[in-house]
Amino acid sequence: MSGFPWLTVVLVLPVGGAILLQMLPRRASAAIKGWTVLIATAEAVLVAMVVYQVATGPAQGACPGGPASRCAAISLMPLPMHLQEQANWITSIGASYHLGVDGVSAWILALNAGVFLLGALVISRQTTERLKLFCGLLLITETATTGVLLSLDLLLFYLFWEGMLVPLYFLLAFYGNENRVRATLKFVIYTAAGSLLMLLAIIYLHFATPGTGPSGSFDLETLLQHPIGAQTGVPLPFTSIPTLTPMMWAFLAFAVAFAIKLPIVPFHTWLPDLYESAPTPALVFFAGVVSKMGAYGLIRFAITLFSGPVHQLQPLLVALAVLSIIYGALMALSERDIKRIVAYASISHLGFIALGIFSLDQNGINGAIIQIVNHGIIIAGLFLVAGMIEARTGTRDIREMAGLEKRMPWLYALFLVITLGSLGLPGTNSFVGEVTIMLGAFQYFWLLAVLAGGGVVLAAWYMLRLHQGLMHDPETPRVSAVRDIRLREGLVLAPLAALVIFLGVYPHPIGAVSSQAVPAYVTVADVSQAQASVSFVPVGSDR
Amino acid sequence: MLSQSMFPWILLTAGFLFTLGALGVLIRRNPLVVFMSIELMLNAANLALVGYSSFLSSEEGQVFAFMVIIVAAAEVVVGLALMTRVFRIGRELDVDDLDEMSR
Amino acid sequence: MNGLLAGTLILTAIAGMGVVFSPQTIYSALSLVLTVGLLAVTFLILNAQFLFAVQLIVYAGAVMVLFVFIIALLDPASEERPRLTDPRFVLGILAIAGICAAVFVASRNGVTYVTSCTDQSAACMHGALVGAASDPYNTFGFPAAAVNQAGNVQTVANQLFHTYVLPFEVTSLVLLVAAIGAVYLTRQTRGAAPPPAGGARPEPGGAPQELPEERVEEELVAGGTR
Amino acid sequence: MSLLAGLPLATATPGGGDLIGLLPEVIAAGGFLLLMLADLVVPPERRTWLAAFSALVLLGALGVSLWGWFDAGAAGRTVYFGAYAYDRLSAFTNCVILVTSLLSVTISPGYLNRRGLHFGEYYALLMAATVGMMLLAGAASLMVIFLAIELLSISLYILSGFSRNEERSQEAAVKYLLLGSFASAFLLFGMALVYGETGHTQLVQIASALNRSGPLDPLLVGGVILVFVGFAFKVSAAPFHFWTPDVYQGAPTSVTAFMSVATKVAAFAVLIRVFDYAFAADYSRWSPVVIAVAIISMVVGNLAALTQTSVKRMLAYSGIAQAGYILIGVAVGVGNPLGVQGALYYLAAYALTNLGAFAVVTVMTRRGEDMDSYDHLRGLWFRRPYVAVAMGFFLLSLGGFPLTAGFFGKFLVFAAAIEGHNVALAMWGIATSAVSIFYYLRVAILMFQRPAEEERAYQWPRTGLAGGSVLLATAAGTLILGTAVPLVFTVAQLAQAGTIPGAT
Amino acid sequence: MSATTITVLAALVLLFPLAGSALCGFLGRPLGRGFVNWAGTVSIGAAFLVTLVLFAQVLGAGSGHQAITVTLWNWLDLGSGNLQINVDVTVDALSVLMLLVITGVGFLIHVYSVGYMEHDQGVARFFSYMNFFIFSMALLVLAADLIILIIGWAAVALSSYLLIGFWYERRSAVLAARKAMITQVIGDVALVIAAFLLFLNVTNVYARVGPGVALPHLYTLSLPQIFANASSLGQGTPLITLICVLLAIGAFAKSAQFPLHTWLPDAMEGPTPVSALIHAATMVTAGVYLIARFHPLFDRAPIAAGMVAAVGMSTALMSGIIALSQIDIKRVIAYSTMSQIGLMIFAVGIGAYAAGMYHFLLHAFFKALLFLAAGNVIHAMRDEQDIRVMGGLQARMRVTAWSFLVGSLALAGFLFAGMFSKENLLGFGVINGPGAPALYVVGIVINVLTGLYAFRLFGVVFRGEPRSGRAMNAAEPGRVMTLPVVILAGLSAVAGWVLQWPVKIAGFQPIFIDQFLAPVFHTATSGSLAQDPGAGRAAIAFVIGLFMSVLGIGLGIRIWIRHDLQTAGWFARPVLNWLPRLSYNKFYFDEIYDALLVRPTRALARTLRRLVEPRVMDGWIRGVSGVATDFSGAFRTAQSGLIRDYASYMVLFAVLFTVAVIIAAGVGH
Repeated sequence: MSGFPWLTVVLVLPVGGAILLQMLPRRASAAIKGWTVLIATAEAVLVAMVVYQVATGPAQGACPGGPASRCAAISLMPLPMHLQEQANWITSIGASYHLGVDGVSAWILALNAGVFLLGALVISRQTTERLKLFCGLLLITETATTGVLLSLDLLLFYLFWEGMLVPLYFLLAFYGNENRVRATLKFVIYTAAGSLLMLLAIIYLHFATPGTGPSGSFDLETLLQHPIGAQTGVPLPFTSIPTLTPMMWAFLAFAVAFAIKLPIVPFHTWLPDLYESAPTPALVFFAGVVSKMGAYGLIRFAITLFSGPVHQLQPLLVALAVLSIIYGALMALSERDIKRIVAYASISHLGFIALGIFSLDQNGINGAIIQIVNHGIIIAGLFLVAGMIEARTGTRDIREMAGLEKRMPWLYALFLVITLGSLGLPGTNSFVGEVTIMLGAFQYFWLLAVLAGGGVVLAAWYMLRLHQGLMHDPETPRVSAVRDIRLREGLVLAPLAALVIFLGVYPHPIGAVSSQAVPAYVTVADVSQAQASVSFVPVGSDR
Repeated sequence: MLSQSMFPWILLTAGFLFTLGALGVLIRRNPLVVFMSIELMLNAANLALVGYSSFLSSEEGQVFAFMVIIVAAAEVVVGLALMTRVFRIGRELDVDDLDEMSR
Repeated sequence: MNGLLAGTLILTAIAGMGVVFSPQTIYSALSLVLTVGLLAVTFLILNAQFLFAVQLIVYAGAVMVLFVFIIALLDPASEERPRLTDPRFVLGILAIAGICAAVFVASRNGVTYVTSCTDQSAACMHGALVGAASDPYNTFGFPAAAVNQAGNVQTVANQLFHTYVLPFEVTSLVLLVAAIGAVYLTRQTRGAAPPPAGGARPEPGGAPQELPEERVEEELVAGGTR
Repeated sequence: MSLLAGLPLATATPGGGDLIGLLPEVIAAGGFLLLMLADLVVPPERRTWLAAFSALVLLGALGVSLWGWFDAGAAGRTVYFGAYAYDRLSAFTNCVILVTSLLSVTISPGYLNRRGLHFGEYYALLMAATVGMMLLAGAASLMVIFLAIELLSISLYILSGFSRNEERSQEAAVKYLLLGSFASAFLLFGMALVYGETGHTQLVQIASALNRSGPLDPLLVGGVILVFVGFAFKVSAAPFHFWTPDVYQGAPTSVTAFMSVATKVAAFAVLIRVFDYAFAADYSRWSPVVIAVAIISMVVGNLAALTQTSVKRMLAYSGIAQAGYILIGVAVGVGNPLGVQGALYYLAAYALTNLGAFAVVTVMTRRGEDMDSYDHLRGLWFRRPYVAVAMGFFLLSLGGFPLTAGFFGKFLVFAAAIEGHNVALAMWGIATSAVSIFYYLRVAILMFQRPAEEERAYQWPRTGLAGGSVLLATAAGTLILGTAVPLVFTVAQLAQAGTIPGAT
Repeated sequence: MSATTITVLAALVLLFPLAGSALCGFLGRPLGRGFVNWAGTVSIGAAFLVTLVLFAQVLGAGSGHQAITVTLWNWLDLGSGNLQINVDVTVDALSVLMLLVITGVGFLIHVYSVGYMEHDQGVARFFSYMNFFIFSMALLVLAADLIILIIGWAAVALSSYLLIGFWYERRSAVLAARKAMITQVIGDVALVIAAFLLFLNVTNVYARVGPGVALPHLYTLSLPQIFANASSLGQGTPLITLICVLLAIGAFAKSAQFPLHTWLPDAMEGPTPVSALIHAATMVTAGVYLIARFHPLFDRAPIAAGMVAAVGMSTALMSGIIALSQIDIKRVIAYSTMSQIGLMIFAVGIGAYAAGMYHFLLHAFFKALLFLAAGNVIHAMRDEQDIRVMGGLQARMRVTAWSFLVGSLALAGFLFAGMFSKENLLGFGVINGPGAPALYVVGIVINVLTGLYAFRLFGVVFRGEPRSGRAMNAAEPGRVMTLPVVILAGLSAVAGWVLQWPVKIAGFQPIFIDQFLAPVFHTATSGSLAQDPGAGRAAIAFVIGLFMSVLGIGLGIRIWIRHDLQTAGWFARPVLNWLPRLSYNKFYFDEIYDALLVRPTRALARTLRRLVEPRVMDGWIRGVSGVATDFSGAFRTAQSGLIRDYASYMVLFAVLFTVAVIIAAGVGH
């Protein structure tokens, strides 16, 4: 599988499909949808091959920026990349077209392809009016998210990262309910503001990194191999954080960008509004993939490039993650709108992912990767269910619905599995991720990990409140004429439910791939933290 | 022969006339007077140019001043043409009336 | 000479104030004529005979006449005195004070550059010929050799047609444009181009206004209308 | 002549080499003269021929400029005794100006016909303004700068008031004229001071004089600042921007499109030449002012645009903000090639994008009036999907989204600011960019919302071949500048690489 | 007893119920009731048969048999030093004993359910859930890795949740299910945290082997590994105490022990077979199993073990008191279950593991019997559970009544099952456990209470006159429902006697169970198993216990069968009159939890939604945009349209800049 630019094919296939899609007549909705599904399927197959390659093949390009001895000299474990591709782009400023995939991104890539395929499958008549546009935007978004996952060049990454907003913006602004404009604007401005800060930090890294040649470099691996030395900064009062160095600011910029996308709590308010107003097919891949990009970015860029600052700020970051868990859970407990409940539940779950990442522990990061995949599956399922229920009852207010189980036994069963997955019941896929994450966090911040455990209890509460509120109790007038899901809908939901269970019983495939790469990330973090020679005051750990 | 100690006074006068013209633009509402004030400013600049030219024994300032005079004349032509258009006979001559577009 | 210059400058300043503060437009115009004339005198004192002439001919002779003509045409009413409390007035006075103080202080303390040639390039040599006095504080006026032999007018004219021929030509374009503009703006509507819809702005969503020349235009518009 | 033969007078006479350097301007100026004459003979209903002729002339000038890029070479030279720089910087800006001018000419006939303004003077004046801009971009002497500015300004004064019977247009013209002359006076006084304190009007000599300078000269820096004020007015940087929204709104849209873009390109070219090269030695004196103006522009432009309801006004404020971003590049451009490169790239990007956006407004124009209110844009997608997509694309580019030209413009100037160790400046840019996304996207969304019933019933004019091709060209340019970055960036690097020809 | 055989058999035990569950769930509706009945019961029967084979295997291995642990598949492997989990199952005496009860009693109850659910529409769902429960429970007891155990643990909770809320149109059932689930999740979290502590500390033992030494794959949460290295946790250290407390919290949640007990009475909302199987015989005893399974740790943590014992005993006492005044037939039995499990917990807390498991075994028989009999009553009363409207049912439902009587006697500890296991258990309490005799004294008081409530229930339900039309018309249900009851009654009656044979004359100790479980509880432990109280003490304790049971039974008969009001009047006296109120209101635990946990959480959530989210989280964005809009307005105001204003701004800034720079230059100069 070497030699041929597979990753480029993976990257351009969807957008190519979108372009060809424009040649189909507007009225041929079946053909349009079929073509979209075909492209998404082809993409999924390609990605499956890539994942297989990562799982089985040897990592290549031990030290692409220089001789292998250089990596050894700074005792740096290179990121174990597969299928790397590199080509010149803007040579004069050191930006290149550099793609690669490793254990961290492989399964997220698979999730990406799968969720977009799902999104393509669930496009229904409700969007037929502008089906071609919808499908085109969907495929373009897929290229953008794929690009985010594949880029190893910071500028290229940023291009996809920010470019992702554009198709999403139109997708969300064209379709969806009456509040969509406000919600979408909020989302885009929020995320764009964060991203712009990150752009600044990227530029800063470019210029601040020594020894990367006359034109500097935006290449992740090159930057990693040329760590920035110790810096002086302003002491931060009342904390154990020694200094606010330029690198600290740069890290904060990255962290804020990713935290907004993820989202972590003080930056989350765009999410419920958006999820509430977005159309279901878009929501499937939006919630399933796009918000995971923040988590992915944190792993790939923030903790590797900024290991010094990230270690210094670790207590704060972990605390924020736990705050997200608890806050999201409590909000989910008090909301009444299905989609808002799911949105806040999502915030809570994403808090777990953040917790795993910021634990800076192999278990935690592995868990975060596993959880990214799992949560993508679950949240897509939850929103599909929410969409099906809304389409049938015409409301999203849980107070107006009850006793659906009698009318929709099949939906009930599938929804049940997904709900259980969402509340992290052992034996479902979420449990794998959550327990691994909490183990990672527990070693350093036992109290916060225990609080996160409280979040699990609250998750049981609000998810059961949602599930039972909809499915159980004497039925209300609104649901008396409701029909069960059709076979087609069931065939979309069932694989998700099956995955919830399968990955809960046999998570090994994900763990085996992610654990290939994660040690390198943690080593990178440790090594460059040591090189930054900043004293690390462990907080919250008495071990 | 002029004493070199006179030179600051030339500049000072130029500066005074210049800011005086600016003041005229600020406080006068008649567009014609505003325009005249601008001419005053241009003349002030010319004074500075010629003063420098003479002071430095360099003819460039004078050439420059010559160009300025021509340009000022051209500006006046266009400006007055516009004003006859805008402030047609009977309309009050007041620049403050020109505020249809704002905010 | 110094006294003459000082007197002229003071008179110029006073005349300039007349431009700004006269309530009647025509007085302003006359004050401007006076200012321009006094400036011409100043130019003469400063050995700029050519500019003296141009200033009188172009400004006093042409521009100001134009002004007066327009004043007569439009017959503006006298303006009420600007109030001293007007923030603009205050700002203007402060600007005068600030700029004058800055200029005065700076020009007394400032250092003026000695422009001596360091290479033999044409531009530099040219500069050295006429511009470079070893001590500019020494005298006002042109280098004795040039002025004595050719006079100011010749010197300036020579420069205009040689070194500064490009700017000089550009001025011709400026004047041409001004002429076109003045003609276009002042002439009455001509030819087939119709006036727009009376300056009225129909409400959005209103019916399209039917105009007589519509058909003609439709043919004109590239790609057609509608 | 014999009388003068023995005199120590200048005998330098311009030759063919000088003319070659000025060839594009000469062609355009010739076109200007011919157009005036042609207007007399071309029948009124055939005035589109004038447009075609103008386009032809502009194309010719463009070709010569392109040739000049290679002919001038990396070093370049000055022609007409230091009055005009024949180098790659001027060739680059000339090309950008000519392209925008060409596109403006292309959209004009359709627009002018609908507005009932199709007169021959329009093309003549446009051509004169183009000449002024090209001269300004290449000017290497204070005198030429002043004259070029006046040439383009006077042309634009008239063009702003080209709709003679429309009050708004006339009002715009008067405002532009009075404020423009006012600003010219500042510029002139500043030039007088600079001339006086350095003894020269040629930029080359000013630069060498400044390099030689010993102690500081307060009058000189005062003059420098006044010159900057004059330029800031032309590029409509806040707080010297107040004329911009009113004039942009009142002027006929095709004129607005032209002047919002081409003037800015020319003025920024001269700003770069004067400040980043000629006044480089005094960098520490003027840079605080430029930085302050850049920040004020970004803040005022973006915040004021938030609450606009007219596309033209919004684009005007957006233009003010964009001027602020480009000023970042200028402010840090001394000794930092990326600053000037970024500014040049940004200019090219801005030129195409903004022209495209205004072109959309022109093709939306219906009989006798501009349709520039947000309400008019509502539902554009349903009437004219391609126009709406193009407009959306331009707005994204203005907002600086990746894969559009605007992104790399912003990226490069921010990068320059950071390389110039001025992170705070970049931070201002970032913060205001985030704000700007709001109003750009708000407009973008409006186009895709369903229009009110009566709006839908209205018959909207078709885009037409000319309008369509302009939209296509600008959109394609925006895309190319956003993706094939090395292409233009290399050009910008080469353009930046030469300083003022002849300077030490 | 080869590993392959064990793998296959264990897998079969797991697979049969799982297959049954899937068949009923997916095909039950299309294929109908008959299919469901067969598939649902046969699968469990098959599992029971396989279990018997396993039992024979373990039995055949003799007293020295070792636990056999086999790996089914690799669950997660994050690399050396990180989480590495295998799906391991272990077969030893303890798990087989549990499996026997689970599948055996489970099979009987499934058979019973065929009759009990014959009129219910959701029978397919019911059998699917029930089979799934058997699967989960089997997984729980077979698991040899803590994480897998937790999975089984949670799967049990899930099936319990599903079955409690089986009649989902009943609001009370829905709420009860939710409450049960949330309580279980609390227990899960405690277990998970315990697992973390074990992982970190047991791993470190290995990690200290030295740097650079290649470690083999360490599945550090594997139970055999944990137990083998339990000594690394120390003896009585805070760490091991904490771990054991956390494990105990998990056990308490599952076994409905104070303070996590409130879900169990509410769980009676489920169908009665569910109560019999899950909330009496098997699931709720999982806590006992857990502590018994982790005895190598509890042995090293005397403080934690003592806490367990104290909690068990106090729960037993409390629920015994509550059982006295409840009016719902199933709730009474539920509280009695809590009480009995409290005793088991007490037993494992003091280290008398075999005694605890013995009581578990016998309790499974008679408690299932009581529930099924109660189910018959409810069935006959047409879903009426209020004992106040029953009465006189003995005449109408003879088999049920006699069976119920056997169950009551077994429960009270006279003649039948309870007599052996309970008194044996209490006998250990004489010298073991915290403040040794004190808890024993409580235990004998509980004996009295047990007799009281057991015969209160029997008297009120079966004796006297019918107090309603339904009671009047009640009739014995069909054979499919009575047969399991009778079998269980037989088991309750004889099991004690059989297992006690041959009787250790002086000690009344269950030789068979002791010997059978000995390899589990006596291998590789160096800690403090309960000391044998010795023959003399055991005999005395037995006699006292028996006396107290008889006392309780006698009092019960006096008050509720003979209606001796004088005896009942004791509770009206001032010294004791708080007791009935407290008892009737279940010690106000629901109210307290509501006030302390539920309401504050809800209020907090509401506050977040109403105040924090809009004002704080969204507030700062709104603030920023508000400021931006204000500035925008200010700039628009400045844009007045007046030329003179514009010029003013230009002059202002031009002069400002110029003068400032000149001054700066001058200063610099």
